[in-house]
Amino acid sequence: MRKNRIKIFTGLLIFVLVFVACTTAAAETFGADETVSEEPTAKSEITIGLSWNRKDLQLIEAWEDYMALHAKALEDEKGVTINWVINVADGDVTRQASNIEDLISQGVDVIIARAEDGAAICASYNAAKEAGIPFITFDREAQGCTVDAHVGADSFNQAVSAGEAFADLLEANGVKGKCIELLGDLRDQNAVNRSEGWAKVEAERGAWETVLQVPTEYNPDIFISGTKNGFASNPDVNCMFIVTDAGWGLVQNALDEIGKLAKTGEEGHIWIASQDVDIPGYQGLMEGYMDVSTSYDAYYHALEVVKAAYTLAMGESLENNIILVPGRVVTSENVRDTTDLWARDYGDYQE
Amino acid sequence: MTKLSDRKDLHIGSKFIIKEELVKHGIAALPIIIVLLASLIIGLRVPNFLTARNVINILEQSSAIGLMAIGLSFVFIVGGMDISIAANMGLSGIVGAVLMRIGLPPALACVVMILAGTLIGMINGFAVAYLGMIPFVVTLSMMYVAAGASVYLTEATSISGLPEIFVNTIMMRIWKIPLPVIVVVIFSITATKFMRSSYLGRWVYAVGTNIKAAEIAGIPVRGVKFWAYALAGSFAGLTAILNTARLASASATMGTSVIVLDVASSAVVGGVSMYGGVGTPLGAVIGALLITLISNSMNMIGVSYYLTLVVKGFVIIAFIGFDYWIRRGNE
Amino acid sequence: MNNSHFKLSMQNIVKEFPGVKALDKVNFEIEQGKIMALIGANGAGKSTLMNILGGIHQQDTGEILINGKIITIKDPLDASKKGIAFVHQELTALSKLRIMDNMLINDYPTKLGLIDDSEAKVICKKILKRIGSDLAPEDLMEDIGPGDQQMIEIARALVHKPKLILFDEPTSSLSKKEKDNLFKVIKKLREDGVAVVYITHLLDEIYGLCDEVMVMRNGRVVSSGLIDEFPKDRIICDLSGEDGRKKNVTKKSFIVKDDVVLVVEDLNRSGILHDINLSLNKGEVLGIWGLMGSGRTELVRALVGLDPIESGTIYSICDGHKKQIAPHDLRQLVGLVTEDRRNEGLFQPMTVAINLSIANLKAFLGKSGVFIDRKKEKNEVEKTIKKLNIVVSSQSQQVRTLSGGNQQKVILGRWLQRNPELFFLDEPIKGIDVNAKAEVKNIIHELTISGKSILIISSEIEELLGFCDRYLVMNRGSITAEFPHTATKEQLMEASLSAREKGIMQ
Amino acid sequence: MKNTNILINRLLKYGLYFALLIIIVFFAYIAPSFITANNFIDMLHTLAPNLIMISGLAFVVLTGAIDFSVGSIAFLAASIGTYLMVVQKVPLIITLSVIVLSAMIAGFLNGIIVEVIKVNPLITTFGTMLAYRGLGYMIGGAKYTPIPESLAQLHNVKIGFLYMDTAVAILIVVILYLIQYRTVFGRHLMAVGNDRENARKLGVKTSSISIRAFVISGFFAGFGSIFYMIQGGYMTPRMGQGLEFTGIAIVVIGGISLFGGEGSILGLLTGIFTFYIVENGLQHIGVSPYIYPFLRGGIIFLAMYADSLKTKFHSLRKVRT
Repeated sequence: MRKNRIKIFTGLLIFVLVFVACTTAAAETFGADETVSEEPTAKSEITIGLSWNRKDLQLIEAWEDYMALHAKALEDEKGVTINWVINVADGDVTRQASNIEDLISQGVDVIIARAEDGAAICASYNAAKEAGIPFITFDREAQGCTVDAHVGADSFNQAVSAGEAFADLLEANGVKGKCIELLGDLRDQNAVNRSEGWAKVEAERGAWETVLQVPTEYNPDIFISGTKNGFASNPDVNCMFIVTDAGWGLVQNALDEIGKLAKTGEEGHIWIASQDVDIPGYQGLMEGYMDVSTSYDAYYHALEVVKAAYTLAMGESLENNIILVPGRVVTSENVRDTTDLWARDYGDYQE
Repeated sequence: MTKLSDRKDLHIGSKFIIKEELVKHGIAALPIIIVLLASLIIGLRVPNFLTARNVINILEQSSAIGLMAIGLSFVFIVGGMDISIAANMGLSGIVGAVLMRIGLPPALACVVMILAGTLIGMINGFAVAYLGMIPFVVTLSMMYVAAGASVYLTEATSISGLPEIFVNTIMMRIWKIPLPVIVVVIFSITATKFMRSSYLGRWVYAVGTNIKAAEIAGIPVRGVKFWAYALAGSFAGLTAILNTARLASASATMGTSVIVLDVASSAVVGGVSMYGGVGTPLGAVIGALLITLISNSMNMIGVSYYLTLVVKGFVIIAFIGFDYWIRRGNE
Repeated sequence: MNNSHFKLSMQNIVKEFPGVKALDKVNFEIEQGKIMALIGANGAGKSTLMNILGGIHQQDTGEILINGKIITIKDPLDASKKGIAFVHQELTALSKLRIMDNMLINDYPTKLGLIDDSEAKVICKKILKRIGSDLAPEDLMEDIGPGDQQMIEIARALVHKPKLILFDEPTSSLSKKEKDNLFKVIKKLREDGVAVVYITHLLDEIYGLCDEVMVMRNGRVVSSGLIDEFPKDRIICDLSGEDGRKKNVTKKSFIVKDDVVLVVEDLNRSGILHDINLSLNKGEVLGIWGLMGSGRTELVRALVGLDPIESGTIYSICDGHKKQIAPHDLRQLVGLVTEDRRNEGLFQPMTVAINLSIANLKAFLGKSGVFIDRKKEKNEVEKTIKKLNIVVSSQSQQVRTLSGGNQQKVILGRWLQRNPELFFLDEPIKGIDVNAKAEVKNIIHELTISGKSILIISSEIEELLGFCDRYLVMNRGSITAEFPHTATKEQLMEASLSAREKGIMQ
Repeated sequence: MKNTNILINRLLKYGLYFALLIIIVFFAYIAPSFITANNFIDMLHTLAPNLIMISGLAFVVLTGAIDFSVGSIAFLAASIGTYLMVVQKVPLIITLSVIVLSAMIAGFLNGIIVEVIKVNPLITTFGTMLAYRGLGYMIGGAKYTPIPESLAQLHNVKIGFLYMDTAVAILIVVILYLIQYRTVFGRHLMAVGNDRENARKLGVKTSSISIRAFVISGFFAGFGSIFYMIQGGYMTPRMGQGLEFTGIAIVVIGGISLFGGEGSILGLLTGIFTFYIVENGLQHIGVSPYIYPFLRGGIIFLAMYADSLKTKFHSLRKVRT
């Protein structure tokens, strides 16, 4: 028995050492000392807590980097040091709640959160309010509570503006559109807004009718099969609305395989409207297969949110606490001279 | 079957001796020691980690997984599996939330949530115990059905605007300790007591250890299985109450499939054998604590999310492997 | 070594397991063309000895010689390379694979990397023919009966053309016919110049089959020699270390008045049980005798609802009035001991205490009505352990660490605590050593004195003789004869055999 | 007795096909466009990469174990691959072999943890599922990386009327079928899954067999990821997500028992077909999107229920006679 005790004990040590070694190593490699904040006393230094709902998108990488970029600029300008504490909820609502609680207990000066769930984020907001920490929702709005500030794209109007531009385009070319709509993940409020914005323009302008809606859940093979099946079941389709042009590559291949891939102006061109100007979308526009997309301006989102965060952290108040960055309509014509497209900076664009 | 039972022997044998010891001390000592040591060491490295707030935080965060782990431990001990427990939690929460929205008094809604969870658990139990379906298969498909139903019911939007009183009561703090934490503590202790020293609990262990012998010994094997699953379901329902209150809303994203694996590994880390007959609910809860601790400490240290995944994955494996190593040492 | 005269000997083999000295300086010798019976009570060390030959264990000291050359046997594969084949007692069947796969799992004939099934079939057919079995190699293992599966085990052993075959109680799951057939096979092997070691409990089998006998007890060789020098009673007393016959418990008084407590009418299960009618009296021991596969075990299982029944009614009579009862409910009234102690009786990894009290937990409930009053339980368990003098270190000893006899007592003790009126005992004394047998039978005896009714099955006919108040002879799933307690072995045997003919005529 | 057993077995076996037929007829009735040859060819095209990815998983399940990490292995391997060919501009052949190799190593690690450290497969592969995905992100970030044209253009190469990846997938299934039934390894695989302990007693090297199964599982995960990228033209950050459960669901629907040792690799085809035909059919008839997951769940439940009846039937037969 004693022998076992010893064995258990030694084993225990080994395990704990392994465990701590991992975390320590982690801490060192990823600059724990920068990110971990001291209690905020002097305002010469502020700590921003950032809670991502998930991090499996390049866009989020882009946001994060731009934020750091703007923060640096701000540091030089205002002479404060800005620390970041960042965590990710892996697409799990409850975990995001936990993560934000973690941020609160770390005593950050302000919290930025991209909500996995617009309604659930309110609980976290209340928790932050209790702790007296200003709370900013980023990209995805809170539903059922008004947080200290919201910064994001206006996903509804973004869709509308893209829709308008698209309608103009169709009318200019005298085309009556019959469209397939590839929906996003229906649990994502943004995706729903986009669909609604699209529907709004359809109703008002009547430049096209949507003959089929395919929910992709952002699942790649549905982007492909959805497109193909759509055309199979409605051969006379001549336009598409794609919830995000991150999926353009898939759609492009799908079209190619059913021989429907043609550039603007070419015979049998399928008119494509989309959103985001993500890396594939950027490529699509540059090559002239896609017609319209509204840029999802990570650069400006980041700029705005950092500004807002700084102001709130400094205890000042914003004059306007809902900051919506209007997407810029990008078409295959103007794409080359549109500036600050994150897709250009992050994509490995191949001519 | 032989395959399982043989590996079971290999698992339980000495483990059971340990259990007998632990029964005296009343807890799965190993994980708890590790939890303490690890948190101590991290605490030394990271400010704000051992603050009262964060400790309570960790407890509160682990409460949801903990409750489900209790439920799952019944199923594990009876020698089964429940993949659907998280999806079940999500669906029950949604049902409850919907009813509250249309004006059902919160108290009743809570009861409904538990009932809903239990009902789904019963369906699982029925399929396993009386139709003789394979637990993993039954619950896996139940997971799909429940998740699907959640999306359908909510049209994928989240149901918010639940009555203040509901949220406030559930999230109430007693001497700074959140109600959920207290609930988990109470349930883990009573459940463990129930499993260890009630005759029903004995039956569960017996069925999980050797179902044939249990049948010969006149134990109502099917009933035991059935109720184990039903019980797991009701704990899913209970968790639903906590989560809907904590998020002040319910949505289809609440019961993502990843959670199941968290819960399962909590139970296993807490010394509940997947092969049946071994472990206690309390152990499962402590396991949940350990799992939560991993994510929390990673957050506090500020490790990149990507690395967190890697560390978490390997820590879980390392723990189980190490646990086995010790048990083998006992043989 | 194929052409040379095969001769294997083991010298001063010592093997210790934690706590026990399983083998203590054992010498053993066998040569080709001989069949040796290896006899010993459980824990006598015969299996350990054979496991060493089979490469499952390695000896601590001592050496093994084949034709004078010292050899070492690393593992089972190595053993079979050296010409030693092992037919285990428990089946090692791969139920979902075909017979041929079960036989050739390590020796598939291949053609350019792919298995040559037709070739494999031919090989299997040949071997199956040799042991007089007409099974089709491509049948699934799970579709053939346990007897046939046993035959496959033997067939597998023959694949490597072994020089020495070890049979570990091969007949335990064979029907009479299969058994005779097996003996033919073994004898034929002897002619082919194979050496055979035959481990068994059933003394009857060895006469007329074996040439030599070796009796072991407590890890030592007690005696060995030619079969002719070993009349049965000598073996028995060598086995038990004392005169076994004294131990053989017989009832003093036999009851004849019928005070029926259980009646079974026209019980049927197609292909297995036909029109079973029987009644059980208060305080009587009803012995059911029948050859392997005669349906005796199935009868008991059907009575308590472990196997389905298609027709038939069961009545239980308590104080006068007779009421019909479903098998499942009957199980609640019966102390049931099944043949398969290891898998169906015990909770191996659990403690003795839990194993003893599991069937009777409700008796230990405290005021709460749910929770167990540990003190009460402990005392009750203690009592039982004393009463049956079960040898345990403590109540919390794992039951799987007990000897066969003690395990059996634990199972009986479980039911004594529950204290039902009826006991169904299927092979209660199978595979436990002579002393334990006596003790178990004493327990049963006491039960009857206190008015319990017992239905007992045993394949060891002498054990039943003089112990039962009544005998039912079963064959082919039907009860074919009934005898009073005065029945003799010859009568029973004769009945079961003539019944067999009758069965064939039907 | 035996014959009736077999008969009932057959019924249960073909029950699934029958159900499948009904589903097809139903969709065909509602949406004629569904039943066109093109649609089916396209369906086969889209499901091919996933089929390849999980084909190895089937072997693991046959040994009675489970592998949740398939999706993550695919992702990890692909990340390494894209890093090499896009960032480092490493020649294609080398890259592809590295992808496959790294995937095999990942699988091997699973096997080692399960067989040597003796961690329950479910927990092991859950752990590695997280870990591998994490590693993948650390290497490649989470971007949509366009793969080199030389590789991307393969996406609509056709062999006969089938797309290349479909052909490859079918070829792989056939090869695996041969391995399962016509090689010693395959038989040992079944033996291990059927009854590990007895297999060991018979001298089958159980540990090495199941480790090899994990390696194979890894191999095909990696191999599949290549076709996945070819089909999309991009390396996507969500590659293989959710495959941990769908993969197993497909395998089980294909009639490969989770107890191991039962079922044929060919079942994979039925399994994945059932899975996708629902998806595809629903797209054709265009019902409310919200009901997709629910219907899908329902179908999976039914399919699995049919399978379990089969297993239950087997266990019934084991009642000693």
